[in-house]
Amino acid sequence: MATMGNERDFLILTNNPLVPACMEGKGKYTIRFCPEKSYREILVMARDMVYAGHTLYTHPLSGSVKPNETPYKSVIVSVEPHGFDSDQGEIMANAIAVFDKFTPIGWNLNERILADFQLIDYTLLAGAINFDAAAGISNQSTRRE
Amino acid sequence: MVKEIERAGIPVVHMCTVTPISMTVGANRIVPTIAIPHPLGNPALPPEEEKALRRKLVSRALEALTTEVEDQTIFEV
Amino acid sequence: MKLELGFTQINDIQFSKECKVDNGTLYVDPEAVKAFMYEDDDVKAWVKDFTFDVAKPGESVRITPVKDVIEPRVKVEGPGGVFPGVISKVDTVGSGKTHVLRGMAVVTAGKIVGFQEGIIDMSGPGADYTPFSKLNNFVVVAEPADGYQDNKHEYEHAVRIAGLRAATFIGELARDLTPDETQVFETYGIKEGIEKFPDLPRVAYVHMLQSQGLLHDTYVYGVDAKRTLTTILNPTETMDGAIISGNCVSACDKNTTYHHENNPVVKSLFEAHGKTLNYVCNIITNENVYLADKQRSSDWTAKLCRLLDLDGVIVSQEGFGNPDTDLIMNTKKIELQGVKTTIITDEYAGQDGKSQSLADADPLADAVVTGGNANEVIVLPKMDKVIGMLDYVDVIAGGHAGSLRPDGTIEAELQVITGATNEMGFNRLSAR
Amino acid sequence: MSYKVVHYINQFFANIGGEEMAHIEPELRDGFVGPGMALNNAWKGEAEIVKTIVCGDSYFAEHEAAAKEKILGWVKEIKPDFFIAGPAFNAGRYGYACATIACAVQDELGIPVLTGMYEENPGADMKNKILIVATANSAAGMRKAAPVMAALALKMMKGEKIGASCEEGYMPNGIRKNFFEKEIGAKRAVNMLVNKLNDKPFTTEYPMPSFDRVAPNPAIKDLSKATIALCTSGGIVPKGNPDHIESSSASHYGEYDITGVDDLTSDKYETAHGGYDPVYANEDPDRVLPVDVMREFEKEGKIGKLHNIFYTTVGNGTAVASAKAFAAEYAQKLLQAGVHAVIMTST
Repeated sequence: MATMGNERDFLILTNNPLVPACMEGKGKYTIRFCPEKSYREILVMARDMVYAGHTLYTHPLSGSVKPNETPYKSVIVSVEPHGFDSDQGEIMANAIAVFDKFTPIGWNLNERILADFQLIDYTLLAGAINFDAAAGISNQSTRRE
Repeated sequence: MVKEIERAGIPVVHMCTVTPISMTVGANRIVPTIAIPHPLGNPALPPEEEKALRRKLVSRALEALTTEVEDQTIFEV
Repeated sequence: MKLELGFTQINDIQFSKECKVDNGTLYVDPEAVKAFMYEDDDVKAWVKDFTFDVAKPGESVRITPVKDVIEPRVKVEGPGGVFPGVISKVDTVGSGKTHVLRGMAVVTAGKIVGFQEGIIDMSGPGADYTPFSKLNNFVVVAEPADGYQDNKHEYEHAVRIAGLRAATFIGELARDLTPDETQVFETYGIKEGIEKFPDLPRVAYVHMLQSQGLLHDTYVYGVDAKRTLTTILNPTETMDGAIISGNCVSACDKNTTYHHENNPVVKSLFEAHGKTLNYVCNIITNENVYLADKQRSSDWTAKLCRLLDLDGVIVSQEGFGNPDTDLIMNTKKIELQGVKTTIITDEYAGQDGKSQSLADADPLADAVVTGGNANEVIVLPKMDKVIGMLDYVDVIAGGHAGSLRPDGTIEAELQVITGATNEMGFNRLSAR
Repeated sequence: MSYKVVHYINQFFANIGGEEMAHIEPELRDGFVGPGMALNNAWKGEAEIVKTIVCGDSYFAEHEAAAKEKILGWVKEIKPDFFIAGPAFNAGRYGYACATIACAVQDELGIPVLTGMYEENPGADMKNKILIVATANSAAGMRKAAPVMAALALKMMKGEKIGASCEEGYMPNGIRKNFFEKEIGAKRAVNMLVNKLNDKPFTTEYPMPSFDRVAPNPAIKDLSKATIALCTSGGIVPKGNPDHIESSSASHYGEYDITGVDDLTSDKYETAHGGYDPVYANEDPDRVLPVDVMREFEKEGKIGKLHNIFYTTVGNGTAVASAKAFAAEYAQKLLQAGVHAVIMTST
C-alpha cells in the first residue's frame, strides 16, 4: 500500500500532453492522462476524489496563469484514499468557484502559445514533486527525434 | 442547496456520505449515509436486507425532522 | 544592522559614448552595457541580440512585454555587493553604504512566455496604474537565440541575469557620486531593541515570496525560494538586492526586482520604527504548490512570530490563486499565536466586481489592505511608439479576444499592467 | 432643463405628527416638503423635487401592498428622472419603507433611486439591492447627509460613473470598485496594524465573506400529517434523461411527477450524474432517491404524504451560484405546494 506522501501514492490528474510525454515511466507516480477533459473538469475530478477521501497533494490553482487563459491543468491526489480532509475539500470547492468567476475568453490559441501553457503547467507540477523538468523535456525531445 | 430550502422556511434533512461537506454547505440536520455511489443502499446485501437498511436510514432522517435542533447536528445511524 | 542609502536623482537618460552621471542625467553607451551583459556565458548562449531604448514619463510610449524592472544600485561601503549570490558573492549585505540612482530603472522586455508579461504605458490612463510610468526607463529588449522554444527556463534565466547585469553596470556609475540625499535605516538585535523601545509593540514583516516553479520564482541570495524554509532577514538586506524576481507571470501582482529593492512595507515600517512600533525583522516564507510545503512554511512562520515575541506583523503576498491559501494559512496560524496581523493582497472580483475576491478566506483575517480588483476593465489608448512588441497583447493576461482594436487602443483587464495591483502595497490603488 | 425628482418621506418629517399620526395613508403633494428643501438647495436648479409623497410608517408596514400600489401608480404617472427616499436615520419602520418603496420603483419602473439611513437600520438589509447612503443615527445628521445624498443622486441622474462606496458615501453593496486612496497600501497597512495593536478602531478594506448560516427551522410536530418531498443532487432522472440534465456543470434542474410510482426501477429511472460510478444507482435508483421506503411509510401512516414531485440536480461541478439559484427556485414551488419538510439526498 502506498503510504501518504510517498511518491507511489501520487496520482497525477492531467489534461496536459506534455506531462505524460515527459514523465511517463520516469518515476513511481501514476499518471491519469485525460486529454478530453477541460481545465474545469480536471478540477471537478480532483474535487470529487478529495471528497471521496483521497489526499490532495498539490494546490489546484498552481501557477498565476489565470484559469480562463490556459486550457491545461494538472493536480496530484493520492492513489489511496486516506480519509476526507475538510480543509482540502474547501480548497477544491474554492478553486472551482475561482474558475467560474473568470470571464470566458474566446481565444484562438496558436500552437506556440499552447506549447507555452503546457510548459508552465508541466514545470509547476514537476517542481512540486522534485521531478527534473529540464531533463524530462530533453529526454522527450530525444525520443521525438 | 439545503440552505436555500431551509431559508424558504422548510425544515430539511441532508442525507449525505461525506458529512463534513454537509457541514460546509450549511445543513442543519444531517444523516450520514453508506457510500458515495449508493448513499441509501448497499449492493453487497441481499435485496431484503438492503431495503431494511434503507428503511433504517430514512427513518432516522424522519426522526431528525421531528427533532428540534439549535445548531448543525449529525444524527448518527 | 545599519545601512545608509545615498540617492542621486536621475531626470534624463542620454545615449553617449561616455558613461557617466552628470547633473541628474545618465549618459550611457548601449554597446558597453551590451558587452557587459554578454560577459555571462548563459546570456551569450541564449540571447541573440539586445536592442536599447529610453522611455520617459509623459511620452506616448508603451513598453511590452515587460519582464523585470530593476533599480541600479552600487555598494560603496560595507560587506558584499548588490544582488548577492547572483551578481556579487554571497556575503551578507544590508550594512554600510549603498548608492542609488533614483528616478530611473532598467526595464527588460521581450517575449519569454510572451503572453504573460505586462504593459508599461508612459502616459495616458494606463500610466496612472503603474509606478514605472514615473521613471526614466532604460529599456533592454532581448531577442532569443534559436532553439529557445525548447529551453524557456534557460532563456528566462539568461534574460534575468542580463537585466541584473545591466543594472549593475549602470549602478557602478553612481559609485563616486556625492548623493543628493542620504537616509539611514537601522534595526536592532532582539534584546537591544527591547531595551531601546521598551514600550513599543514589536512588529515584523512577513514577506511571502512567489515560489511555485519555473517562471514563477524568487531568489534569495541566489537560492530558489521554493527550496527554502521560512527564515529571517534584516530589512536592510532587501535594499541591496538580496531578493530578486524570476517571476514572469501575472503582471499586475508580480513583484519585480525594483519592488524588492524598494519594498514599500519595509519603507513604511521604517517610517514608524521607534515612533509607534519597534521594527524587528523580515520573515521570508514561500508560496509552494505542494500542500505539505504550504503547511510546513506557514507553521514555521507562526513559530518564528512566537519565538520572536512579536506583537504584530504585516503579511504581503505575491500572485494569484494558490498564494491566497498560503496567505490565509499564515494569517490564521499567526493570529492563533496571539500575534496580530494586517495583510496586503489584491482582488479578482470579476469584471463586474461581484465575485468573491480571494480563493480562500478566514474570519481571523480581519485587517486587510487591498491593491484593487485586477479584473476591472480598462481601455488604453494607442501610443505613438511601442518598445518591444504588440503581437502578444491579445494573449496577455486579462486581455480578451479582440482586445487589440483596429484603432490601436487596447481593452483589457487591469491585470495586464505591470505592478498595477501590487500586493506589497506599492500603490495608492484600492477597492471597496 | 432640470431633472424631475420625486421624494418619499414619512409623517414625522412632513411635520404631520409622530407615532400618533403614523397611520396616515399615502398622500401626494406638490414640490418639496421638509427635508426635501436641503436636497433641492444642494442641486442648485440642476434637479428639482416636483412632487413629495408622504406616508405614515405604520400604514406602510401594515398595508404594504396597498401603499406600494398607490405610490407606484403616482410615480408612474409623474415619470420622474429620479426617486429619492428619506433619509430615515435610525427610524426602523421608516427605513424599511424607504428601502422597500425605492426598490420597487427601481425594479418595477426602471427609475434610478436612492435612499439614506443609519447602518444598523433594518432597512439597510437591502443595501445590495439599491444604493443606500450611510447616515448618522439621528435626524441631527441631516446637515451632513443631505449634500452626500444630493451629490450622489445628481451623479446617478446624469448617468456618470459611480465611484467606490467610501468615495460616494453609500453602504458597501458587494460590488467591488477600484479607486485611488491618499496613501500607498503599505502605509495604510502599517496604520491599520498600529490601530489594531492599540485596540483602536480600524476598518478592513476587504471584509471576509461572512460564513452564511441559516438557522434551523422548527421540527415537524406530527409526521403522520406531514407532506414530505424528496430532492437529490444525485441526478436521478427518468430513463433517457428527457430534459438532458448535463452530467456535470448542470444548467438546469429536473422536476418529475411520481404519482403512482411505488418504486424507482432500473427500467424507468437512472442517474445523469457524471461524478461517481453510476452502476449502483442505475441498478436501483432507490439507492439514491428512496421512493420505495417513503411509499411504505406513507401506506403505514408513518408520514402523511410523499409529495408527488421530486426535484433533481447534478451536484457534480455545478457552479455554486447556479445550484443555489436552482434550490431557491424549487424551494418556492415546494412552499406553494404545501410541503412541510424535505429529505435531500446527496451522493
